[in-house]
Amino acid sequence: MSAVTASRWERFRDSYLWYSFRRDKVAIVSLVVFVAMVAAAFLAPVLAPTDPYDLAQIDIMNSELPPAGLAGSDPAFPLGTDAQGRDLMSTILYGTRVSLLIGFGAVVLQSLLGILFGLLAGYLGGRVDAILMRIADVQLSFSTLMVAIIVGAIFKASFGNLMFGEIAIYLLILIIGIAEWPQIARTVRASVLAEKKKEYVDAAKVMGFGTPRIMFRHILPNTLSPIFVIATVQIANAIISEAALSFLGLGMPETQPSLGSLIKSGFDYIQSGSWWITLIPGLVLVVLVLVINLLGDWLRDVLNPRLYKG
Amino acid sequence: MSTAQETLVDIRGLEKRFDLSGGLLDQLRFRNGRIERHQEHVHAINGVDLSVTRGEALCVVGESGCGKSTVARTVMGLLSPSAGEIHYDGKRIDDLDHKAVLPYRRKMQMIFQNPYASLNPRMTIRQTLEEPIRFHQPELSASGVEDKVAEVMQSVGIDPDWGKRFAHEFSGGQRQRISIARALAVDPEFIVADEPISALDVSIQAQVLNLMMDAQESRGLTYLFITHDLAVVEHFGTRVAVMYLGRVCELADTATLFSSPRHPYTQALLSAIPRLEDDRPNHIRLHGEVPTPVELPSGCVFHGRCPYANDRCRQEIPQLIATDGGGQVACHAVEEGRL
Amino acid sequence: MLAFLVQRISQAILVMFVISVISFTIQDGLGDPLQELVGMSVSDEERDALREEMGLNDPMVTQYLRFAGNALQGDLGVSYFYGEPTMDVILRHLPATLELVIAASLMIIFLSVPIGVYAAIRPKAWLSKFFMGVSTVGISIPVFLTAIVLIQLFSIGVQVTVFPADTGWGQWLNEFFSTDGGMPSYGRGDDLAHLFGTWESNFFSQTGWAHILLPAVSLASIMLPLFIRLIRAEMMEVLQSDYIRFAQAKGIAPARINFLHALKNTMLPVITVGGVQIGIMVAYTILTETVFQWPGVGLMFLEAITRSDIPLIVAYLMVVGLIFVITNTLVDLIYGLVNPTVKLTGKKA
Amino acid sequence: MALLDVKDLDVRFAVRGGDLQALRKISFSLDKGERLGLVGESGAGKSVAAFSILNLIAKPGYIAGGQILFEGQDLAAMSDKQLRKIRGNRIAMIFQDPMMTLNPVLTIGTQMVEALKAHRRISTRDARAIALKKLQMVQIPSPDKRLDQYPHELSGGMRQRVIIAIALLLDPEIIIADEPTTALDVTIQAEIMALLLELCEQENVALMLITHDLGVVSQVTQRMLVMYSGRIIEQGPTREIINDPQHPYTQGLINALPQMGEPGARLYQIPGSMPSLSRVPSGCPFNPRCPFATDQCRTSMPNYVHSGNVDVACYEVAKLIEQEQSLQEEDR
Repeated sequence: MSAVTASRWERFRDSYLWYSFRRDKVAIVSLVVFVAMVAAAFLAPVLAPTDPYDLAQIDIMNSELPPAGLAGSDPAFPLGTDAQGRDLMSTILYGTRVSLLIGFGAVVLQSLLGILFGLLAGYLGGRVDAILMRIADVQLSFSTLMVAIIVGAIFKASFGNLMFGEIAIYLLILIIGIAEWPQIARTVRASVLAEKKKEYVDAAKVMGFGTPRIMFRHILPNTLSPIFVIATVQIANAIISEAALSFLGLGMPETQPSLGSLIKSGFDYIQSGSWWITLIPGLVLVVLVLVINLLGDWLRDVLNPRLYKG
Repeated sequence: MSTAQETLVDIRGLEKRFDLSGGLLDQLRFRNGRIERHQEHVHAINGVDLSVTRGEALCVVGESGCGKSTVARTVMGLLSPSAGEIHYDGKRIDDLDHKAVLPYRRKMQMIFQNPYASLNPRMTIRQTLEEPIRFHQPELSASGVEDKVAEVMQSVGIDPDWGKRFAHEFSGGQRQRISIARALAVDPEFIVADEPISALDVSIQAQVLNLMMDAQESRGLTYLFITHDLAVVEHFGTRVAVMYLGRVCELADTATLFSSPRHPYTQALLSAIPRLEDDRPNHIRLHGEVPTPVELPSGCVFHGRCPYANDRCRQEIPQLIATDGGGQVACHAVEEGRL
Repeated sequence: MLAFLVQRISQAILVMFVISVISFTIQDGLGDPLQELVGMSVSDEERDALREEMGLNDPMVTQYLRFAGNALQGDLGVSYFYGEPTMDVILRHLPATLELVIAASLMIIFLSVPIGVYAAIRPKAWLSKFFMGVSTVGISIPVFLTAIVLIQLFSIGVQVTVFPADTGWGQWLNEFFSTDGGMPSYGRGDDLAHLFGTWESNFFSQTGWAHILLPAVSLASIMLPLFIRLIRAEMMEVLQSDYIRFAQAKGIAPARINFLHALKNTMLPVITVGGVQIGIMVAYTILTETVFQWPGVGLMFLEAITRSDIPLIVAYLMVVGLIFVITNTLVDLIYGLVNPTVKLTGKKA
Repeated sequence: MALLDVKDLDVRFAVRGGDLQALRKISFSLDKGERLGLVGESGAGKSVAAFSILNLIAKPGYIAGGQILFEGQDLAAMSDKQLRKIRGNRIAMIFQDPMMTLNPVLTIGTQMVEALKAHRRISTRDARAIALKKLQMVQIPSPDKRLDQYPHELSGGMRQRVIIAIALLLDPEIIIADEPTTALDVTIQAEIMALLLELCEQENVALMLITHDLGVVSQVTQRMLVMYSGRIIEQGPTREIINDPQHPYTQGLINALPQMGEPGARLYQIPGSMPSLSRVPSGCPFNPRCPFATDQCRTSMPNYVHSGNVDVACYEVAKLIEQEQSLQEEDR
């Protein structure tokens, strides 16, 4: 068994993926930054000076303190504090964790939906394809953001504010997953259509293999590179979507803030000069999304799949 | 034909249409002030009767769009016929369900045109070859499967030690060998080969043709060989069927067809082969283009390009008739003795 | 052409049907019209009588048909909050949104085509790399954050003091990086001119321009990078094609090859994708309008959500759906007219 | 002086891990009105050779050395602007796939007129008249209608006729045709080839025909060159090479044709396949597949020897010639 794994490792070491990664400084830096941010976010309980969820640690007297280096700053709060007196660095660490959780969760959900529906639509064709893709078309023409807003509004109205706040993480994963599955489904369908025409699929049919076996063992593995690329980009999109929903008040409550709800709560104080409450979480969000997008770009260039346009 | 020769595959009155017109809404046309429903079909095969004798290599030749690949794919069950029947060893197989057709999947196999697309790029060669054996012979032990894989790999001239490699690590010719090995892995008796060498370079074509002939000899295979290349047919085929726009226009022993072609289209096709011997092409020039199979011409499908066409050819569809050489030809001019 | 129209219209009807069903479900599931109309002070018997009278006990299908019938006549109910027909409320807010979308679209079109083409023709030039880098950063910034940054920079202003103020260069740098602010950051400005119908506009006055600039820039910022990347990718693919090489082999000048042979083929997919994206921009107006308090339908919609103004939410969905259907049809029509290989038969090319 | 004289042309592809040599010091010439065939399997470098003449090699390919003398001027050293005056005007090209060669969004007329206007000061009306004349020359039915049609309205055979008409528009001295009939059906192939041959003879245009089909070369060309792994391994009069090939590869190629074998018998086969550019062996590139390969073949590339009118790069052939000569001397 060790011989096999060794050869896998060798295969990876000699692969074009690894070769082009080593040569691409942007990709290396992006990955390092991304890994550092993920690590910091998930180690938030260890790294953060205070626990923003713990009301006992918050003193309202400390509200709206600027970051270190500016007049009136307090060395205990290197990035300053927000309007409730919470340490901004701690809230950002915890907020990044929430944003990442929702981003990954939503992408897992939409990938499951998108791969399943995309495979079915592409391989079976006919009526199944027509119905699934019509739904996807309508959803996409409304834009994923609009669908997420509508679904979010419906959820909020039917669960009530309090209930919504308690299970907001799961609901947001659900909302974004539902809103964005067509992106993945269309990509999967397009590559299934391309693969389906290839003769190895005919060969499998001629062998008498059943449809599920052909779909999952023969076609699915060959659509993985475009799925991989689009899923990476979709993590970035999901994080942005979450931030947008939170900014509109349809996302994470302020007691359990994500980067988006931090930006929103800070926005109310921007006119009074406390720019850091909104702009520092904003910067973190942009860096996070940017490195994911850069990694996605790099992957797309290397794997070079034909992605569905639009 | 003598009755001692056993018919293995029998294609009877085969027709295949592909619907082009899409949904009901696409079919609506505005014509002469009225809305009409207008349906369009590609008539890929229009009544083909062919029987493949056990042990022979029946070649089907024709230009693109003549329906030769559709015949191959329909025989293999990749497409279902619009009309007609396909019999294998005396039993009708085109209307069987997935389970009932399984035994025939072992007996009938297929080799494809494009060696770069016919192997699954995410599977190693060993996985590609093991899967059909395991599927069709679940009783075989792991070592039995391994032996079988090694045996077929050797028989097509691929070193069994290369089994761990992926398809992209092989050249086009090697991939086509592996593709043949996959077909042979389930011990078939009948193989449909759809343009198996036309994507290969000249020097590799000879290798693959030799391999197929060796396999035929050692395993007693029967071939249905689809190609556009008449030079290959002359070398490889026992009998030849020439197709044009979804119909068989001539069927004969290879030697007979090449020495005395009867149908005007066969004659033109033969004269179009660039030969090494001549300095000058002196081919028969056909005027015009192949009509689209969407709106078939009336009568003989070839009449628009045929120098011998008369009114009867434009109206009446010619049927295959026996010729002196033992072949069959569908041509009014031959029947009437004009040609 | 006929088939195309018939197909398009039937598709539009289908989409509108789906949207109306969703809207109806929302209305039925979320709002209790009785609660809103009469409050708590009415006895159960009276409630039931009212229920019967309003047809709320009818079968779902009947209720839906009534809803759809009213919708077809432009009657989408009365807003709880405004107390007037929802269509009137929407028509009052729509012009502001349309102006914003038009202004942003113009910016996108006039910037993305030259930049995208340049980046495709000279992929290695530093300016191309700069544009591509900026657009990658651009798609990574959420539209509301762009808006906030714009407000901070040009409305509130930034006083940079990090450089030593006692040296000449420090002062110069401080001033260089500081901004004055002063740009309006909310609303459309006063003194709207009346154009026609419910359309009141500030599109043609200086204050109007000052007010629309920041919202339009931030709305454009989300789509511009996408368009630049799309045009560049399409154009680079077209430049690889055989017919471009054949044009070169004919001795045609590079300018003609790039701007006639290549650009015309590039714009075909861009029209389809781009048209849909401009429709999608309507969704992003919700965010932009919220930040800038721009009195359009996006802001109105968000307020309706917070106020649980169900009829207004439903009406908004129906109207936006109609806008999407119309833009998509227009895009297909334009595509069919521009692309000679597409006959408008409704079939996909 | 030959019309076109290619000397020691080197073409490389810049890829990761260094350059690949696509063409290695190839030399050949083309006389006025002559028809020359370039034969080889895919990857032999014949299309690269065709495209490098007008410096139209796709990136990352580039001309790394050698000269391409056209009437004494070196095309390889010309600026793009100078080359543009030659392209389409003095030297025209015909591409392989007629379905991809014409711009789908421009009419046939536009694509013909622009070529004329790029090289001559001419009114659109006059340009259209010339275009129409050329369309008549390639025997397209109802040519006047074609000018306003788009490419997708024509069949593959018709499009290739249009492309030939475009190639002839400015009465060039040379037409380079890269597999002009490969994408077409057998009967259409024969027609297009016959048309091309007829027009080249009639207009006294030199033809450089790139093909993998030995039959076509033998019917159409007067001289031919055989390429393998970016080198010319044999060149000379077509008839002589076809009837009596010298290089073991050429012999194998001809003998492997089904029409050379006995029906039903095994064909002659060359073992192995042509190496990819990144794995060309040292010495003679054919040595791993050659039945006559010696240690010398594995270490150094043979020079050309003359066997009659044919130039061959092969040590075995050189040895045979030497033996023959010494035998003749002994006889004396």
